[in-house]
Amino acid sequence: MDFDFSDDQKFLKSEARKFLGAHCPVSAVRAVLDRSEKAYDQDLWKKVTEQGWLGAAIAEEHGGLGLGSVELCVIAEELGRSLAPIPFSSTVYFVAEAIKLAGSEQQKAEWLPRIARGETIGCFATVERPGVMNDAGVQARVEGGNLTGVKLPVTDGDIADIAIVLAKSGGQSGLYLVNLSDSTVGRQTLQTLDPTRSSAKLTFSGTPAELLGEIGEGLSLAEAVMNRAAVFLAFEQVGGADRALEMAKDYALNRYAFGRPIGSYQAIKHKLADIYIKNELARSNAYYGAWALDDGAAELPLAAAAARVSACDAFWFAAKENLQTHGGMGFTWDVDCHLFYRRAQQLGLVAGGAKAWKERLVTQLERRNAA
Amino acid sequence: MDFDFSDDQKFLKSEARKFLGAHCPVSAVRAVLDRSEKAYDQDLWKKVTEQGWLGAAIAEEHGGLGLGSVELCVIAEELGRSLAPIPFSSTVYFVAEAIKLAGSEQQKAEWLPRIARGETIGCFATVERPGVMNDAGVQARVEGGNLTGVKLPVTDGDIADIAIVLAKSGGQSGLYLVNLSDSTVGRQTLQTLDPTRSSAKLTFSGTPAELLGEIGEGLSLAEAVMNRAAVFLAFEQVGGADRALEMAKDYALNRYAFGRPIGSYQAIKHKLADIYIKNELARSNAYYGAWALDDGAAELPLAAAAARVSACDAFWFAAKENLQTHGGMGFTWDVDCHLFYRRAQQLGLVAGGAKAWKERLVTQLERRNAA
Amino acid sequence: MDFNDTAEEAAYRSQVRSWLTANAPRKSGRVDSGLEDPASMEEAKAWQRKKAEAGYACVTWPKEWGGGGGASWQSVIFGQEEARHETPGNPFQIGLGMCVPTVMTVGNDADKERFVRPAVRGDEIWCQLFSEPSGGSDVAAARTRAVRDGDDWVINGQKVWTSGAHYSDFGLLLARTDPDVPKHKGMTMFWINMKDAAVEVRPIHQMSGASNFNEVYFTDLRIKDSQRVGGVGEGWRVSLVTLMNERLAIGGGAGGGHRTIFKLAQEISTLAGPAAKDAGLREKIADWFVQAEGLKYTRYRTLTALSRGQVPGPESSIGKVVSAALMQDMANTALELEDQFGIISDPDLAPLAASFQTALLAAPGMRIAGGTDEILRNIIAERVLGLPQDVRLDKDVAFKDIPTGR
Amino acid sequence: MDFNDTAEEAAYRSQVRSWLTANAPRKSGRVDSGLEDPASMEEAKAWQRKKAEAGYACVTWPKEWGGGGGASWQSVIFGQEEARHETPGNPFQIGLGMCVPTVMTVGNDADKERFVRPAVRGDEIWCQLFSEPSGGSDVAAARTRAVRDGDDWVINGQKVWTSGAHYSDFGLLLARTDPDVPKHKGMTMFWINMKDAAVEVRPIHQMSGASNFNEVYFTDLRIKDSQRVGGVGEGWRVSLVTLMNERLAIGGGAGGGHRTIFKLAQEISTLAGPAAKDAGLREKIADWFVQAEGLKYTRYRTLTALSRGQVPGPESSIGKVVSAALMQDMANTALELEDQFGIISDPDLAPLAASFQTALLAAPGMRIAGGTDEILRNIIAERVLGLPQDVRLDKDVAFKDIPTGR
Repeated sequence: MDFDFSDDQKFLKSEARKFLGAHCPVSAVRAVLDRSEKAYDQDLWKKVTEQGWLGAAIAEEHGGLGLGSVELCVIAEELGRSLAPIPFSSTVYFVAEAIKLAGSEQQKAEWLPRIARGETIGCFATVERPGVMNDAGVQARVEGGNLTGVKLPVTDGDIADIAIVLAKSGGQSGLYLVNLSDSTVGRQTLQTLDPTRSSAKLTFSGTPAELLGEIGEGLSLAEAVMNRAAVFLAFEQVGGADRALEMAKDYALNRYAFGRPIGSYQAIKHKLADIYIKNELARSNAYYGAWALDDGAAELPLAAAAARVSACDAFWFAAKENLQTHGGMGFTWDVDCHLFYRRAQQLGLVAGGAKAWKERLVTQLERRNAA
Repeated sequence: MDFDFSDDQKFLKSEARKFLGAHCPVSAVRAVLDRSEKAYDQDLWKKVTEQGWLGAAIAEEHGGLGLGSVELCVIAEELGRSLAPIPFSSTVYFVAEAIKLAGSEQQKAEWLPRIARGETIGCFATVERPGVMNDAGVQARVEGGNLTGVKLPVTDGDIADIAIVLAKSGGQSGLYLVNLSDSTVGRQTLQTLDPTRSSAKLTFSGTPAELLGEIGEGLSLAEAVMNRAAVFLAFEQVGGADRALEMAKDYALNRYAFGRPIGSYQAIKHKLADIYIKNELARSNAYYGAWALDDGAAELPLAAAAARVSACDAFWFAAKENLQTHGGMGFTWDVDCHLFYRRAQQLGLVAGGAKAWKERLVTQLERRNAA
Repeated sequence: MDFNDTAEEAAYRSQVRSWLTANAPRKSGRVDSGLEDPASMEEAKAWQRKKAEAGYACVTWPKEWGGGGGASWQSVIFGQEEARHETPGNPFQIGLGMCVPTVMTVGNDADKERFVRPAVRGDEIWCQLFSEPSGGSDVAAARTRAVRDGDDWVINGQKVWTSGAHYSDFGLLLARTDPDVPKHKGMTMFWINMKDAAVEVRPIHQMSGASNFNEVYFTDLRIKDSQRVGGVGEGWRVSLVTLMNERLAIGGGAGGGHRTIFKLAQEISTLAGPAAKDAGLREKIADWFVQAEGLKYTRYRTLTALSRGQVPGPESSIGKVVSAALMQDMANTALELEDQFGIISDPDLAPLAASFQTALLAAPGMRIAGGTDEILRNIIAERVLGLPQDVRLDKDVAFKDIPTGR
Repeated sequence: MDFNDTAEEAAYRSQVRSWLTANAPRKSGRVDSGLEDPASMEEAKAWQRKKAEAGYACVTWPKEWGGGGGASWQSVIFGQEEARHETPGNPFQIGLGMCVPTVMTVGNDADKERFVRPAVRGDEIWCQLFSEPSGGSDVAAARTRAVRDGDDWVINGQKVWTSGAHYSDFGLLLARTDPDVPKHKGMTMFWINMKDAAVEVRPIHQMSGASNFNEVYFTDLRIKDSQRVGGVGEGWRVSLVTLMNERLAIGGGAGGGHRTIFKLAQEISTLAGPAAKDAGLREKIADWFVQAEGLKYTRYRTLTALSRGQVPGPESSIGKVVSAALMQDMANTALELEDQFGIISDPDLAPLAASFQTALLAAPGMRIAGGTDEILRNIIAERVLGLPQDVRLDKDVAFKDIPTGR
């Protein structure tokens, strides 16, 4: 048994941290936050591409590095720490994973190399209205190979080249690959809680759409993709939560009140201990998810749900209590706490909220208990 | 507007506190705890009878003092503080209230004076199995005026003279008044979490039973009785929670660790502040319940549910965190913390658990919002 | 225990109602949410003047100072009735609730004569200049220096978290006059003219996008010694008078949130069915309801005490602790229900005009401004429960020698 | 990241499995739950002896002292495999986990020779005598006095919360030898014979009904100076050796609770329907599950570190904080589900043999024994996160002058 990263993975992690420390300082995140015309950090995207990270978990035959899912998790954790303002999750965790999972050989050969080379940004478009993704919520229709409907919110929908869209044809759900450069596609950038990750409303009016996987499997494929994305996102969340804890700790050590550092007061010490506890539990659950994903284990749906529930809880708690630890400065625009507070919500909602994942988790548990 | 006790009520409260301080010290509660043959404190019961408290809210024509519900709430709070080990709640909040609510003039005239005089101990027997009280859970049957079935747990069932029993006749539920001295009644004392309040399993084998109220109204009457009892119990819970907070505070002021009173550490200070907050919220909700009860207001079901939910939360939290504040001593038999911990469960379950009351509360809210 | 009025109360209430019906304007905007908004400020001032002329502005204050000369219970009733109308924003709260009462208690006769009446009439607005960047929760850590120069004082330094500084005419300023004595002993209180050129007000940009607070900088601000409020070195004691008055300002509550989330739940599905039938959400709604109702009835108890002429104690600190956490929790839960859609904060697209997204961004400030959760729990523990202060390393040393970590 | 064994690990595991299948007894009772139970104690000792003879008792300890002379990973594997069998209670944990390692690290050669082997073989049981009534969480507040008398020490005082004192042969005792120096400097460590007539053991009656702990009284207990473990005045430093070893004892978890409450939920109705379908309960189950699983995988990470020969740090303190609160919360929720019936604690009547009622009464002890929630959070904050200690008033004064409130 070996429940830790390997030496190679640890090396990758430390290199990734160095790289992002150099190329993704908080000022880069703020640049995207403060400039509404800047949807993402194109320089960073280019550099990340050069690192080969986009293709870390794509096979060599498709132009990737051919590493495992665990290596992608390692990268995800560091991207989460640095709040990287790039369309990595949409493109890699959702779209590349969907194509790897359900794409034909031809679709893989067409799209995975482009993704690995950083030429194609992807987005994943499933929902149309408030509430969980479910059959009744899918109004988008494909007829004669053409898609009509509206999807929102679509993370990175305003900058993506392709979308994977959940739609129905003949009453059956399917995932569809759509080229967004088509003139029938309308895009409207959305105002969201986390402007460092862009989001859009996409309108399709008879847009050519190509089936990914089988018709009738759209919802279950979307869920399978979300299970995979949930594990990677959990690492981003753990990375963000760890960084929030470090911020809180640094502030608590250096801020004095009543003649002593606030970090010497139990109210702050125990708050930070509680953040640490949640972060460690989330990390351990994420590790298990990484193993299940990499191993192709049957436990993936349960492990992914556990990783996500734990990570959503940890990052939200760390982000809000880091802010609280900073007192008045914490809720100003100029101090970075709110970047983590916003990102905690973005990551906590992008693959669906924790409440729905708890229900998925318990459903899996019931199946396991019954087996 | 006047949202406080009147001067007369405050005088009653301070007299009640003095009386119970003299006649119900913790040693009296421990005597019932430690001696399994002692189901309640008979001396205290006699003295409480002499105070007239059993008939506080019973009309003068029925031998009571003819005071209002608010006065009974005042007494309840003090009984809760002192953990009085007597069948007061069963006899007064449940049985006397049930008879006042649904009894015929004859039934009132027969039983209320006996209750007021302390001659008759009552108990309220509704459930037979784990889970909420509902129609499917009522297996007890009345045929030809005779009751057959089993009820457990019945608080004070081992010492009561009469029971009000929820049973069915011809498929319809009703409340029945049963004289427990009948030879067809079997009683078995139960082992419970709070031995300072006795509880029994009652077995009826063709026991004569007299209808209270209308047939078909059994469940709704039982709920109406529980609404009334919930308000009185909330005051007992607030009284207990306040006493638990005082214990914690006294200990925190006098116990030293690392050279200073533990009450100077924020972990303890903030814990106690949180207890205080919950207690004050519970008190305010209980006050509103008392007003609704006394005023006969239509809001009673909502106000009672709010009072109960808030009081259950407060007493449980105060009891467990008082114990925690005491450290190692807290979980020994000889220190009194566990008496409050036990009573918090007893009061929290005797009229049904908080979970069910939350559902009742929200159902009432929906009705109000719809109106 | 009675929600009904006595005959005397009913008579007063009816008189107030008629007056309000005849005189209350419709609110057209909120002064305290924006930076500069002359129109709504004028509206607010006009309403205050009208109330002052009718004796409803400061109901319990003496008539000779522009108040209503009434009883506490009348003030409570007027407050209840006014809350039933849409009235303009209230930029006078800090002045009339904290600063001017301090002048009335501690100030000299000339100051009382000069300031009370215009403040009651709404002609002049005050702000409170206590908090500083290095101090945070520790008001007594003020470093803004006031140095004596003949009959003047020269002031340099910075205040922060000052509500309404940009529209205030006067400010109550706590400054350090002697750094060589322990911190609580070397401060003095002054009033200053906020329009002086040596005073610079800069809005603080909050994470929510709003700017409810300011930084205020003083560069060689020269004031007269007659602007001193209380004795030299008495600043801390004077500030306690101000802060004690703060308690009396009974804020509104977080009630009604359960109604909003119910509305949301009726439009939304969970994996198991309609959200309004979801037992998990229903339990939370019950929990929030008993907290909000508990606060509401706790305020009624405080109002009862006030109307009996009693002074409410620090127990009213529980309001903000409970309601701020409740607001944050409810907003987060609502966003979880909205699921992926929850990230959208555009009021034209998000359910209920994005009210939960707005609440999520405002909640952190609620948990901090006006005393953090942690400070308020200290206050409850120490002043209500009588637990000892934490160990203080800053009490018996000269202010300049207190560790600051810099 | 791999749950599978390497070839070497697999070989060792298979060898262990065969041995266990051939040798592991069926557990017939639990020694540590009762007071005196000679039969199950004999069974425990027999099992320990058998393991010692096969090199499985203290897998990583040198063979010359009765250990297995193996690697950390072998110890981990043996532990995992042993846990799959029903083995007797383990009264040796404190001795082999804490006391004897202290003797091995700090003690003299004669003591090592005398004590290690019999302890490994289960012939002699040890207890740890650190905590005192006035000390609680503060081990360095020990008041039990050891006074030098020629070549002897005479001991008077009282210890408390001593697990297994009633069946122990020897105890590791922390005593105050100099009350005139600061608290951490005036203590000395000794080993004592628990069967000495001057030692009186009294069981502590817990609220749960059990007596897992004892009070231990010393009345003129006379011991030799050769029973000193470490130098005079070195007691605190020696105790840190003992307590550091405590961390290595990796406890079991609170896993599986969700299964039990699921079972309960299948038998019970809420007002809205079957409890197993109640979204509120399901959310709680998910929360508990991720906590229990998180702890389980955190232990795996610790085991991985151990099996790589690393020493796990204070981060393992999170286990008890999480699982004790989880146990209390789950028990309370289960009782709420049982509703009125929940008060019944008779295992013959209450659902699932009253396991939730039992847990409710045991949980408070879990949150306190072995370090309260509060102390463990201090440890995490200080030793893991590096936050400063709280202000200490007891460090630089003579022990006898430290405030105690008496």
